[in-house]
Amino acid sequence: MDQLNPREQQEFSQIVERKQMKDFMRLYSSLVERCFSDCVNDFTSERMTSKETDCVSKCSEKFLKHSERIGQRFQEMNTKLMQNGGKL
Amino acid sequence: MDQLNPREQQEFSQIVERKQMKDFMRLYSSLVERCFSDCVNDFTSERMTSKETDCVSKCSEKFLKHSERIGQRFQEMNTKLMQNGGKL
Amino acid sequence: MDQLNPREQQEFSQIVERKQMKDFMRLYSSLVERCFSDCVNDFTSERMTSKETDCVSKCSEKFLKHSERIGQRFQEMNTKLMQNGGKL
Amino acid sequence: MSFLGLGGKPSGAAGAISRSKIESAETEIDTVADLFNRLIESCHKKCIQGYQEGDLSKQEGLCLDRCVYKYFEVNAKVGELMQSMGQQQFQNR
Amino acid sequence: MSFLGLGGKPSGAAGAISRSKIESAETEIDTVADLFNRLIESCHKKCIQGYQEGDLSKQEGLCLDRCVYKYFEVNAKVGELMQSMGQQQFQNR
Amino acid sequence: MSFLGLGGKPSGAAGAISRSKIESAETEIDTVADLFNRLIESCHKKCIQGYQEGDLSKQEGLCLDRCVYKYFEVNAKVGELMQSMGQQQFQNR
Repeated sequence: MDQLNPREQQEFSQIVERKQMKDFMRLYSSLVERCFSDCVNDFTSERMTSKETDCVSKCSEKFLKHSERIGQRFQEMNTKLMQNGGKL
Repeated sequence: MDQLNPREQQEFSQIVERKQMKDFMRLYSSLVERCFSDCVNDFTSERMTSKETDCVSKCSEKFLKHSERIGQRFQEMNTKLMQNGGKL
Repeated sequence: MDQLNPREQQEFSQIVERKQMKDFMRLYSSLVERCFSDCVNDFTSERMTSKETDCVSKCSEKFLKHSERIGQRFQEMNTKLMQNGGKL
Repeated sequence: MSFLGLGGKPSGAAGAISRSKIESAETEIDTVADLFNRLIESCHKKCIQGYQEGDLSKQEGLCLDRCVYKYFEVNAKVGELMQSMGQQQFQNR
Repeated sequence: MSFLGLGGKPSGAAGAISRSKIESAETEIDTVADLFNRLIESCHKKCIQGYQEGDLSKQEGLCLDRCVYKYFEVNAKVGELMQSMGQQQFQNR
Repeated sequence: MSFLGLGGKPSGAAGAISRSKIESAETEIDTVADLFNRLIESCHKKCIQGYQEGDLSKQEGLCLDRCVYKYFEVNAKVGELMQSMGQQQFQNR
């Protein structure tokens, strides 16, 4: 990456910013899909039951903590890989 | 969206057109995948059985009606959201 | 495709090259996901068991042979389709 | 169309093309399309019973209507939660 | 390569680059790649039994051949159905 | 960041923009993002038990740590296998 010259780096950082935006939207929509799928099962009414609402809250909170924890380990593994020249 | 100036709108509408084309292809290929997965289970021959062919027809028809109905509700919800300033 | 003029063909072949690179990365990562999902089930330790390692090897080998075989049939079907003007 | 609060920034010179404005408009429609595609998948799993008929049964149709409504409710709920968690994280710094 | 009937429009001036022609060529190869990827997934589910061996068994191999053929049949069938439904919709307007 | 050995080619003139260098940098971060997203999905399936609590249980947390580690092991293993198969194929020509 450090092989990019300053103008290339500038353009690249704009691309990265857009990708991060997209990644965030993707995380958001996959969270919605997962928690809907795992928590909502009553289609006799269009109102959420209190059980469903509670499940969606916990599912979302847990999913974010899940992603965060994996993010931490992921960073560590990447750092380790770079220090060891690609070996675990 | 109305904040785009005319030249931007022109370019944007070309982008939208291409995306709609891609979305249509995606709908088509996901329909094929779904109806194949749900209807075809006999691999003792390469010929479709009449039961499989019938299932594929009904599956496709149903999937398109399914998408259409969801599209209608989706539009209504979006309109409602815009009128209520983002609230359901 | 032959309707592209030389300059368009040149640009298009660059696009195709990038897409092939992406497709290869996609194949690779979907292989990893599949073999992880089908083979790794023991999370009492961070070390792979010998059974898991063996399963991953066979899973990978089989997946590549699987893709290759489908690729051959796919080519044949496409050729047939083109000769018959889009009919099977 | 400002479905997710992703509006363009105020316009620059009348005839110039702002790449970033077009791109944020693109992100917006991609987000809506993604939501729609996930709705199709999710509500198919929840509501479609089989393929005895090519028409939607009355029950399937009602289920789909409620499914879309509930999906939007979950979407809104998750949005609120993420905002409040984001604020909490910010306060803890 | 005109797999789905998406051909380019007749060429313009010899050396000029037509963005839209390149893009429709792109859409075409994306569609073929998407079909291929879905075939890989679908036929894996239908035919691959397990990983006792790294080689495909004879039965798995035969199943894959038929799976590809049947997938193309479904693809063609769905194409016909969508065309006839599209025409019906057009006539009902 | 040279996670998968996809480095850029040596830089050209100081101020010129090399499209292909930027694109290979893009491919690189896309690959990392794809790996991350698949990790999220795969480890959720393997480790998350339910939503009685919004917090990760101690057991779920440990499972996730090991899941990430093992996923990287499988990633490395598959990389080796593909390389050796690629070489074999090359020698058989």
